[in-house]
Amino acid sequence: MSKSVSESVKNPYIPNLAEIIKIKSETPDTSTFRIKISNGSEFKFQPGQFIELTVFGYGEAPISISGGTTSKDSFEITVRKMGEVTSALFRLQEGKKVGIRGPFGHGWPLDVMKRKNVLLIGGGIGLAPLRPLIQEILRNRKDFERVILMYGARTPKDILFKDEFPLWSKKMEVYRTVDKGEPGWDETVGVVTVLFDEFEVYPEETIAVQCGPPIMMYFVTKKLKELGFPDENIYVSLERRMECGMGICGRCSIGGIYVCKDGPVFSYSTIKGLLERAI
Amino acid sequence: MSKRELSINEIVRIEGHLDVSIYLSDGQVNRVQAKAIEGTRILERFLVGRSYLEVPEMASRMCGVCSAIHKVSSVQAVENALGIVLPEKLQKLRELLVIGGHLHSHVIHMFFFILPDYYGKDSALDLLPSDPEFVKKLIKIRKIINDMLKILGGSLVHPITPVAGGFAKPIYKKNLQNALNILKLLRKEIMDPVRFELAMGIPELEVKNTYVAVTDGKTVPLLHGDIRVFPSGKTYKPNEYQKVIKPLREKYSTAPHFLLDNRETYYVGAISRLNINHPYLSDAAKELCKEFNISFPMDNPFANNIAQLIEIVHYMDVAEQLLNDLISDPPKETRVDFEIKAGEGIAVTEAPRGMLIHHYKFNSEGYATWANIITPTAQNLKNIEKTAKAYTEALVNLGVEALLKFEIEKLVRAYDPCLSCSARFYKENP
Amino acid sequence: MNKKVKVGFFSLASCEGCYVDILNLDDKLLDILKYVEIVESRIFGIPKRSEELDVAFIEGAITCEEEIERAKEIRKRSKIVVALGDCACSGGKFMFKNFGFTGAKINQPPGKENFITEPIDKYIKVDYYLPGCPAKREEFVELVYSLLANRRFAEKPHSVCSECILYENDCLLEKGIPCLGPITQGGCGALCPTNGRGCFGCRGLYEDANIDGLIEAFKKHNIPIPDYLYELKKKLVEAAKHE
Amino acid sequence: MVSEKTKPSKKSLEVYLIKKENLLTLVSKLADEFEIIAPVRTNGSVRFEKITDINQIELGYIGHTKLPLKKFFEPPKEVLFTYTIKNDSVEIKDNLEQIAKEKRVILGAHACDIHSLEIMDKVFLGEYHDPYYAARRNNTIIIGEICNDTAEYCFCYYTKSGPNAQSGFDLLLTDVNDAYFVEVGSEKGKDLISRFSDLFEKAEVKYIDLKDEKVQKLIKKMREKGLPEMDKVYQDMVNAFSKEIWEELSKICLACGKCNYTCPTCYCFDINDEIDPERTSGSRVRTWSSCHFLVFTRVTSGEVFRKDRSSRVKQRIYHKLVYSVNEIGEISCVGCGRCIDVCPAEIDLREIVKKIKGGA
Ligand SMILES: Cc1cc2nc3c(=O)[nH]c(=O)nc-3n(C[C@H](O)[C@H](O)[C@H](O)COP(=O)(O)OP(=O)(O)OC[C@H]3O[C@@H](n4cnc5c(N)ncnc54)[C@H](O)[C@@H]3O)c2cc1C
Ligand code: SF4
Ligand code: SF4
Ligand code: SF4
Repeated sequence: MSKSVSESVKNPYIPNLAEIIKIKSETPDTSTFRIKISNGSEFKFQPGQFIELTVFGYGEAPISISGGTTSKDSFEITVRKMGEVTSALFRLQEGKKVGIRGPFGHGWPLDVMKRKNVLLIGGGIGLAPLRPLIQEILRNRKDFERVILMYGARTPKDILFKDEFPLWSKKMEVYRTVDKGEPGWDETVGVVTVLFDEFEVYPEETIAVQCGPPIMMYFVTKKLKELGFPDENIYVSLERRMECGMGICGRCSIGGIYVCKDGPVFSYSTIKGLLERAI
Repeated sequence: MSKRELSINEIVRIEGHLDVSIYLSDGQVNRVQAKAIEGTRILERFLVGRSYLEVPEMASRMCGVCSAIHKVSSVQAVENALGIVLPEKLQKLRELLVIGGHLHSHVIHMFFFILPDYYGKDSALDLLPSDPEFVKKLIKIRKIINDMLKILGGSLVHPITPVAGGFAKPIYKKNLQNALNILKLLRKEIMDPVRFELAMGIPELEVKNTYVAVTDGKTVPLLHGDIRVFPSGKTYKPNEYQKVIKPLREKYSTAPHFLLDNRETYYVGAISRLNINHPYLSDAAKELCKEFNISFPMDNPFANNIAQLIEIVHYMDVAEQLLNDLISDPPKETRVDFEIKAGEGIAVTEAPRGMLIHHYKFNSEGYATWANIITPTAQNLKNIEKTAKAYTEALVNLGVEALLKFEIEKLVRAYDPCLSCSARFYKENP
Repeated sequence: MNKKVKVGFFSLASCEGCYVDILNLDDKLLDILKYVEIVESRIFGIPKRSEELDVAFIEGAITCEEEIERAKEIRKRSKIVVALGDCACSGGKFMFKNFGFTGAKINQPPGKENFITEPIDKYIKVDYYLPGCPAKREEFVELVYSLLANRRFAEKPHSVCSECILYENDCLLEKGIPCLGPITQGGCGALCPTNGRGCFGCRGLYEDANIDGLIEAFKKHNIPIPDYLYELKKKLVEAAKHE
Repeated sequence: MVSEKTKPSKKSLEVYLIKKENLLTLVSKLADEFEIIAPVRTNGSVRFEKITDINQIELGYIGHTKLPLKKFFEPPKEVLFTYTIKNDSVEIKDNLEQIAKEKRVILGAHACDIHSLEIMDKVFLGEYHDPYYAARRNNTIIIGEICNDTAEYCFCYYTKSGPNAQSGFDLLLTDVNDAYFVEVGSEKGKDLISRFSDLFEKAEVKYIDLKDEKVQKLIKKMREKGLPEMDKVYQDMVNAFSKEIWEELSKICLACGKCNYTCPTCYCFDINDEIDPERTSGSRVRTWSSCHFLVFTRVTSGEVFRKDRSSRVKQRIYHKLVYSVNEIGEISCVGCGRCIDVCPAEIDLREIVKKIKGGA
């Protein structure tokens, strides 16, 4: 695990100053922010990890890193405007300072996926933590077998990373669906699980990774099990309330594990064995 | 024939909503009506069916300015009903709390509600630009009193500590010592503003009034005593109040009005307390009267304000005496035991604005079956009408009718009316 | 902040204790006045001006037609309406106000047999609630500052008990004193229990209020169960059905 | 983990005696240098407070204080750092510097409370170091005291955290009539003894026996309660996860959170920013939270992960007796009985475990 940022300042609660260097609007309520650590120190992370983002004057929120694996000192986050901190972030312009703690947690199991089929399933903003994984896979495309992306959004307008899909479609299979279609949308309409009808998978040779709202992950996992996926081949990225990111504040505990430091990416075999239901 | 009605709507800087209508024809003042327009909260109705524990809590909500006296009077009426007798020291603590409330209320009224009148300003806050130091001093005074209330009552508005049988929480010697220190600080700060306002004087207006206050022939009592009428000198026991104080419903008002013996308007408040009990003022208060040539009885309705200023000094002296007594021999108990039984209790007390009556009946399980509360302002409404009429006539005679609205507001304010507690009847649609 | 925020203070049927308590802010009030201009308030001596307002603080419950009209009028010209105090938030006299008048028959005002006091949000939209009897002055400051700073006004999603324990108070229930702390929303700093008197629920229901549980707890401590707890329960069950 | 209640080996341990009046002298000398935190009786109950007068100290109190020692290590509300926003830059001032300056002595900590700090250490000084907690731990000298008697709610014997303290203290006192028998638990403790050596005397062996007798008496008294050993109920608890009992408890639990706040090993917190109205300066504050509150697991979308009260009732108890074993290798109940004492619904952890053991 990389702890470069938290190590560079001794106190892990103190955010590192960073600058918003680019803002790109993705959907009416979601934008991607490119962020650069101010003191020029290196920022290394693994796809699937997250940071704690401070908007000064408002507070902190956990946000997944959504891109930038190749850059040494900057990275991207894709944020949906929801509450206090995220709304305040949307009021900031390029050049403004934010605070960064992290990266925290464990990312996607890249090693496990190598030489296997990869099935990526994202719902809504849940595509954000999958994006660095997609970028990584595409950069080393030959290390992986068949790669499939299933993505569901509320409406066509809510689809993230619209201009990246053409490129992605060239290098992997992409299936998209929306809850509510509109004129001009000729792809699928319905919840993510309907996309399972579009192709055939080979559960034993496929690693399925997913991130989305709890209800989506519940049904997707159910479907994967029906299709015969072994528990170890299913990975999920969980969302929980979190304050510290370091397994101290206790908020993200599920039956004895911490989403922040033990996750957010978990093998289904791990969370399945927990006393508490994780998804 | 020129008939007209002059109405003054929503008099500001008083507690609650009050309109005054003056009906004039041909230079004659026909009638003055003080109309409480407070939406009704019919508190007595809420009290019925409530346990003896809750009654004082709700009664306290009669008024946010003088919640201390409402709370204590209510508790006292409950105690009377349940046959609880408080040990002397707890009684003294109660008195201290009530004095805190009176100081708090008098300070708001005299310095925040009355003072702007004499500066020709809308609000005490408007004095901020011209005299920030003075405003800051006033605020400091309030802060000091607030600290005292907090020690004794637990909170500033709606004190928490008084409960049937004594106090909900022990008040320790160190708390009392703190209160004494605070009081000394207060004395240092408050004398200047008091003198300042006494020196400003009041408008000239002589109206003979009947004054009613609680008396015990020894002190200027707040919590215990008989009902005395001045100048007649008639005295009634608390449980005789219904014989003399008679309610009157006026269609134009949501508050009940009151008359003495069904015929006479009367004045309650600081002016009545002092007109009746002035021999028992503290030395310092008497000194102050001498300094400003104040003699009793005072027959100017505006003189209620003078009486309030004198009282501020008097109460500080009484409080100091009480605190010294209590510090040298602090109360040992917090609350006395009692049994719940059926009963009827009356408390006739002095609120900052005048005589206050709480009267309840409880069933054998301690639930209220009947309640009656008579507030000072309600008793004063008829007298407000009477004196406002006299003042209007005087102003009309002087030919300064233009000032009428401003001056009548000033007169009403001199009574320190508190409408939220007096208006408790449902407003009937005409 | 260059332009001052225009606020008005209004009261409907109330004891005005909430305003008195705001006056009790003393010097903190002067700090607030750096950012805030009071353009209408009877108690501050600022007469009716019928201006447009940024924030209207309304104290008091609604008890008659005029007050409904008044509330609507204020709403119309105010960007933000704040219900100040328990009367405005819930209709007043604490959470049990509209419930079970036990014991003797109640004197009903003529022609209005089912007279009831109403919270202002029954008639107008309310943006923020400052519960409590009186509303807590510190919370008033908190709200004003959150509005100024474009922040969300923090909810207080915890019980009074959880604040009571911070003062290391002995629980009043153990002494047989009824206390609504367990079902009441915190934020008051457990003021009443800390002063030795049971909580009366002036801040409204805690979001996970367990009325049945409280009834059981009262029973365990030999505390007579006030009727309003049963009434309250009925109301909640009904409200849940409507959802 | 403390496993066995062994008495101190007579030879290896450094033991002293301090006369009662000398202890007061020691405390007043320490007060020049340290903040003294000690049990004080207020309004009838005992609480740990910073003392201003040594006569306030109430050693030998029975049972527990309402709030445990955690309030001095993880305060109910604390500012982590403050910041000022100037034009485009932000300046952060860590409050740690301030905290690092404090020097404190805690006097009169009972065995359960001492052990609770050792448990908290595993959380706050585990994989990630919490510097605020660490600074306070470093700054604080713990002088413990063996209980004179056990109270109604005590069950430290069954959690292996008392009545004797094995470690976690700097000095440990045992009241032996006119003096305290003193055991040294750390370098810091040793230091104290040598600095104030004139106040201490070497303890004769008989005092070791006196202490041991005292502890044995306490153990005997506690054993009469006949409870299950809490560190051995893991599997029973695991098996009981979907039992009816939780549903029943959720009917009476008021979700008030008192049990969390009063527990010496409940550490969960919230972090929020407070700022001035002009948005130029702010502070990051951490406050206690409780797993009984819905907000504990509520995320912005509105989802609450432990919506049923029964899942929250379970969370606290499972954290103490099950999850904690997974996380830090031991149960995190120290048997102080606080949660039982303060619960308005009279929910009793001991009874729950007993019922589960009995097959409920
Ligand atoms: C591991 C992880 C990764 C995430 N990645 C992303 C992402 O890439 N893009 C994105 O838009 N959102 C992401 N979220 C969700 C995001 O954290 C919440 O939307 C955000 O906290 C809302 O903060 P707010 O201040 O705007 O909302 P408010 O409702 O105002 O939240 C106030 C506080 O509550 C806490 N809080 C609220 N919701 C959550 C939550 N879901 N998780 C943790 N704490 C919470 C935060 O501490 C926040 O400061 C992620 C959440 C987690 C746990
Ligand atoms: S006194 Fe009331 S608020 Fe305090 S803990 Fe007991 S029930 Fe809760
Ligand atoms: S103290 Fe008791 S009632 Fe309150 S949350 Fe804990 S278990 Fe439930
Ligand atoms: S769970 Fe209860 S008994 Fe155990 S340590 Fe916490 S408060 Fe004490």
